[in-house]
Amino acid sequence: MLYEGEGELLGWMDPDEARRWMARKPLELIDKRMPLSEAITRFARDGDYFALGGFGHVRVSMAAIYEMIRQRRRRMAIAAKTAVHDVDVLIASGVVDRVDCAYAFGHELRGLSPAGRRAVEGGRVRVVAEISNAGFQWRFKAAAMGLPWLPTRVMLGTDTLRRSSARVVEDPFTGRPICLIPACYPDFAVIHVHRCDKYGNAQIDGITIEDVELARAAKRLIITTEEIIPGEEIRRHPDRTAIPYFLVDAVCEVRYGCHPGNMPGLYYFDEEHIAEWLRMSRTDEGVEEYLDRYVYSVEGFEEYIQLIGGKEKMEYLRRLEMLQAELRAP
Amino acid sequence: MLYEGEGELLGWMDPDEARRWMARKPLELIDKRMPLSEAITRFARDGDYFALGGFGHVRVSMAAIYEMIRQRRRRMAIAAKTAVHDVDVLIASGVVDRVDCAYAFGHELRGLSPAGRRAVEGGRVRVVAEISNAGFQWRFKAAAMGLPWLPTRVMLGTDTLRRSSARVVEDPFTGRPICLIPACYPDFAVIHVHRCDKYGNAQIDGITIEDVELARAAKRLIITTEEIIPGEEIRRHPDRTAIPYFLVDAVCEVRYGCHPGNMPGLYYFDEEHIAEWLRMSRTDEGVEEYLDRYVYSVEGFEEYIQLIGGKEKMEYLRRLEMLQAELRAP
Amino acid sequence: MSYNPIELMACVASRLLRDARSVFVGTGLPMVAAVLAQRLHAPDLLIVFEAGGIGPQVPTVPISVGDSRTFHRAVMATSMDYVMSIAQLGFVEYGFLGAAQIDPYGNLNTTVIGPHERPRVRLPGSGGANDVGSLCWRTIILMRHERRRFVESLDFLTTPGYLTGPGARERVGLPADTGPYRVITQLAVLGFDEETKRMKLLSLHPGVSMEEVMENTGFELIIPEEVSTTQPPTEEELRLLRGEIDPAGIVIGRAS
Amino acid sequence: MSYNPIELMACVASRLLRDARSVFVGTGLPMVAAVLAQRLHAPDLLIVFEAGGIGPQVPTVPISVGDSRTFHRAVMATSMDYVMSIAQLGFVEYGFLGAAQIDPYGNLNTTVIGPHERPRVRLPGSGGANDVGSLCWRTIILMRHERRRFVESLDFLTTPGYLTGPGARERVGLPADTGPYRVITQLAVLGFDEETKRMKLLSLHPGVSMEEVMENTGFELIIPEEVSTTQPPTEEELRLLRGEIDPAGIVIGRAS
Repeated sequence: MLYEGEGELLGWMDPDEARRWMARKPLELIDKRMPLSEAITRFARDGDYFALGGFGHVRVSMAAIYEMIRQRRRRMAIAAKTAVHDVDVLIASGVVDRVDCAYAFGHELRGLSPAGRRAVEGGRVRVVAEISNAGFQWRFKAAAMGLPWLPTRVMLGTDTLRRSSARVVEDPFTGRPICLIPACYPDFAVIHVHRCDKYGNAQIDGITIEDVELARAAKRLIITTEEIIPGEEIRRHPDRTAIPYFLVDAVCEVRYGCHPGNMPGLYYFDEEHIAEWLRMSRTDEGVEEYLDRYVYSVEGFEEYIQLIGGKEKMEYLRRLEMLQAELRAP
Repeated sequence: MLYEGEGELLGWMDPDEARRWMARKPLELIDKRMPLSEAITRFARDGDYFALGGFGHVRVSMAAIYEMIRQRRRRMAIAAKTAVHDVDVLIASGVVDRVDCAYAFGHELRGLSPAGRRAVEGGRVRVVAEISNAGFQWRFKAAAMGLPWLPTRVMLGTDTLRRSSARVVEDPFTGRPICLIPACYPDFAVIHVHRCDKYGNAQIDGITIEDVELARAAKRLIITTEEIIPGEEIRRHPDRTAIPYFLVDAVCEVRYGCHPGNMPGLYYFDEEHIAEWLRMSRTDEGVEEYLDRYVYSVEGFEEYIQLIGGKEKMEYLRRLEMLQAELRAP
Repeated sequence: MSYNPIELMACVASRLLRDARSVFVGTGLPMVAAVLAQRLHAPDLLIVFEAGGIGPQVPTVPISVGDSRTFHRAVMATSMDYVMSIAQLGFVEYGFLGAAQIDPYGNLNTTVIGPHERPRVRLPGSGGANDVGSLCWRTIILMRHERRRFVESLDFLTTPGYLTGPGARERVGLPADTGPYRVITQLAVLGFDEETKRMKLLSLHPGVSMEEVMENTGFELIIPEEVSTTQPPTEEELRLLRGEIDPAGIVIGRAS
Repeated sequence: MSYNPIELMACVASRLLRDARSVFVGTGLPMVAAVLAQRLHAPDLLIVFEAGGIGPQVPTVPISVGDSRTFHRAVMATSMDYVMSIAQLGFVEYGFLGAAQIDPYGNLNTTVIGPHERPRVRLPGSGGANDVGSLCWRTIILMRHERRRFVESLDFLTTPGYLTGPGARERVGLPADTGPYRVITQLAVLGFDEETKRMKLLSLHPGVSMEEVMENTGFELIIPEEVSTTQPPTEEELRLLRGEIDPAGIVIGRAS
């Protein structure tokens, strides 16, 4: 071995141990529908290391995140693949205290995240390892393939490598150094999809990002879906299945479940709401106010959608997505 | 290194060399349509190491194979991923003299291949390396990922490993042996698809087998297609694109191009024709007769389709595929 | 009700498949056995094909492991990478294998008879066999019981059984706790001794003698004190096999 | 025609992009530069987004690298694995990067200011930057030219430039013949010296003095004998930028 990263290795399992875990997943075609609150209660536990499907504000299960906050999960570690609003509210609400980081504390074009930054700079939250985006998805890919690691040519020569959990060896074919990225099996993952059947067979429209891999890597998998469709529909187009049922532990129907994010083909970003969060999260008091208003004082996601503007707002976001309306950038 | 397979390593390139090759591929959206004869003349050369998309008798570009035989290519080596009729006629006709073998010399349920076996047992054709099916597609996957190799847990402890080009090292994460499968970049590949546009953006219905990987691994790529569709259609459903245009060197429209194989959704196996080949190929004379009748004495694939039964036969095979006719098993 | 050896093998194989588990199937007999299991006692048995078909509702027996029947009304039609990856990850419990030669440890040869460079008989090679034998939890081997096939030493070790005995699979890096589970022939059902990992007789098919099995086995077989008789096919099994699963007799042959 | 520094940077960046090559773009300025290049001189420039969008016809400037605009009428909507794999395989020529800090070798910091354990400023981390900086043939860095950003020594080396100098990238195992190509700031265009791989001034933007650049650079810059003046935006470029590509001024700001 030429080099060993100093980052904390979260989520790794020996491949034999991973095989034993996966072999216990039930293969029955059983109805896995349940309320999101039940899925979070059963499958998302204090102290867990978890990952969310999607990318940035796109196709991320915000409904599951709000539910975790509502249930006051604590001491969790997040796989911050490309985390923005998700990690920000999870940190601000005290759910997450460790970040395994490819990208976090930023809202892409919208700037940095005041709440997330405050927590890290104040020492309340620790970044336990750094990695790159490609590296993170290859961690899931390694897991999805039942491998201990995958080789890659990224990260070499940098502090990102030094703070990662990757290792460098001499490549026995080329004689040059190559970076081995350890597999990552999160305790659970939540992936938001366009549609799935009651067993969990899921379809995703557009880019799949790293979710085809993450679905196999997760030890427990919650699917939130815009819509539940008959199993017949799945079997009519089996080449459209992105996630097969036997990976899935819970199926939760949550329309608009990634608001204020973008659900490709259905609704675009709610920039007004994101801006509201970025504004309010400048202070701890603002964070509390936001969480009280949108999370703690509501029963569930449907009520939240009413609060952020209901049908009218979602219709505007749909028209925005379909390029039928102008973006009202705040 | 714990172990090094004795098999001949065909198709490997140093990843830096592979990068240089791929960087020279043109990225223009240019019309790549051409007659199959021209594509074979330009991109399939004597001595080349090549691979064919599909699996067994399924979605394999038989049209390209017959054209290679017609153009009397020689001294070629084939990546026999799961090769049946393809490798059999290519060996029998003298095109292929080396086989890089996961599966060959058999016709699955239909028994062994008389012609292919004769050639190997008689010493006219050499099997230069053994590998497993998963191993072969991971060789393409390694290439598709720009890596020198991929780790895997297959082949260990067997003569398949001994006769392969794989190597075994001690896994720096688990401390146990792990098998490294070298990348494979064939000189060219031919992949038969359901439809593509004139630039080469291709869609495949049903299972993709290993073609999404092979398409990226091939140094030159010929697409044969049942149908050419407008680029507009591709852009309407970009998540259906299995092969993007910039990997493709030639686009050849060849309806029924995988006869006597199965083109999922379009036509089923022509068991009568396969049986005819298996019967005739029992002797060298029979092989000559077959090739004369179906390859050398015809201009191209359309004429061949006439010979095997034309529209009527293809309509029967379509109905068979759609489960509207009974299989006439010979 | 009379039956032929292939029908018996199909029935024995199907009974081994537990419900709500997964199985890698090839064409032919394994396919027939898996569908029979689904119809009788394992409706939620998940059938997986190496070329990418997962959980199909096969309308007729597929001819190829990759043909359109293998993903007909499937749960997922994907790639070999996907399927082999989930097998490597431990999702596939059973795998069916055939072979030209088997040794006492369940190692298999499907590559060559004679020397590799210039074989007396060239066979297809591994195909997916090595993958199935490496990655599934339990493999079930279906083959003809003949002395030249049940050999002390293989001409070529294509697919790993227990290799050289206890712990050998783990030592070379294969997944833990995996290996051959049963060998089903036209004469008997065999398993593997827990301690030595050598092949062991489990049951004789009806009408088959111990001597017949030993005569057709080219190595020393472990014979336990009690050897049972294989349950013959039931009427229900035969009715399904002949009437619904393989009416054309492509795999099971025409009624014996 | 007057213009603001962002508009100038967009124009300079766009001119670097050759036709029929590929470019990894992020949101914001890189996106605007790439679309400008497509409209003007590089109609066949292939735009690639790390989240999976390849060759889109973007209707409006995407807000996220993964939003639905990034695969609008695209050639392919796929996965990050696919896109990063083809980048690793050498298919992506250009990559755009930004940073909080840059050093003389073009190494970048987007992770922390101050110590990693308890940073003074926590930045987002690598994101796709390390991947772009590792795998593209040529990276183009767009950032503000300030003394605290152009530093001799980074607080954290997130993304590789030329590391410690000639041959260093190859020695650590990064792909051969890759590395930073240009740095475009609001003051100047910079490149890297062939021999030392250290940053070199190439052209000053109109109205910017050599002193101003040196004052805003915290390390010794190579100053060649001839330093040209950056071509200001043409009317055509400005018309496209303001009228068609970013009419709302989300990236380029409202007309200066």
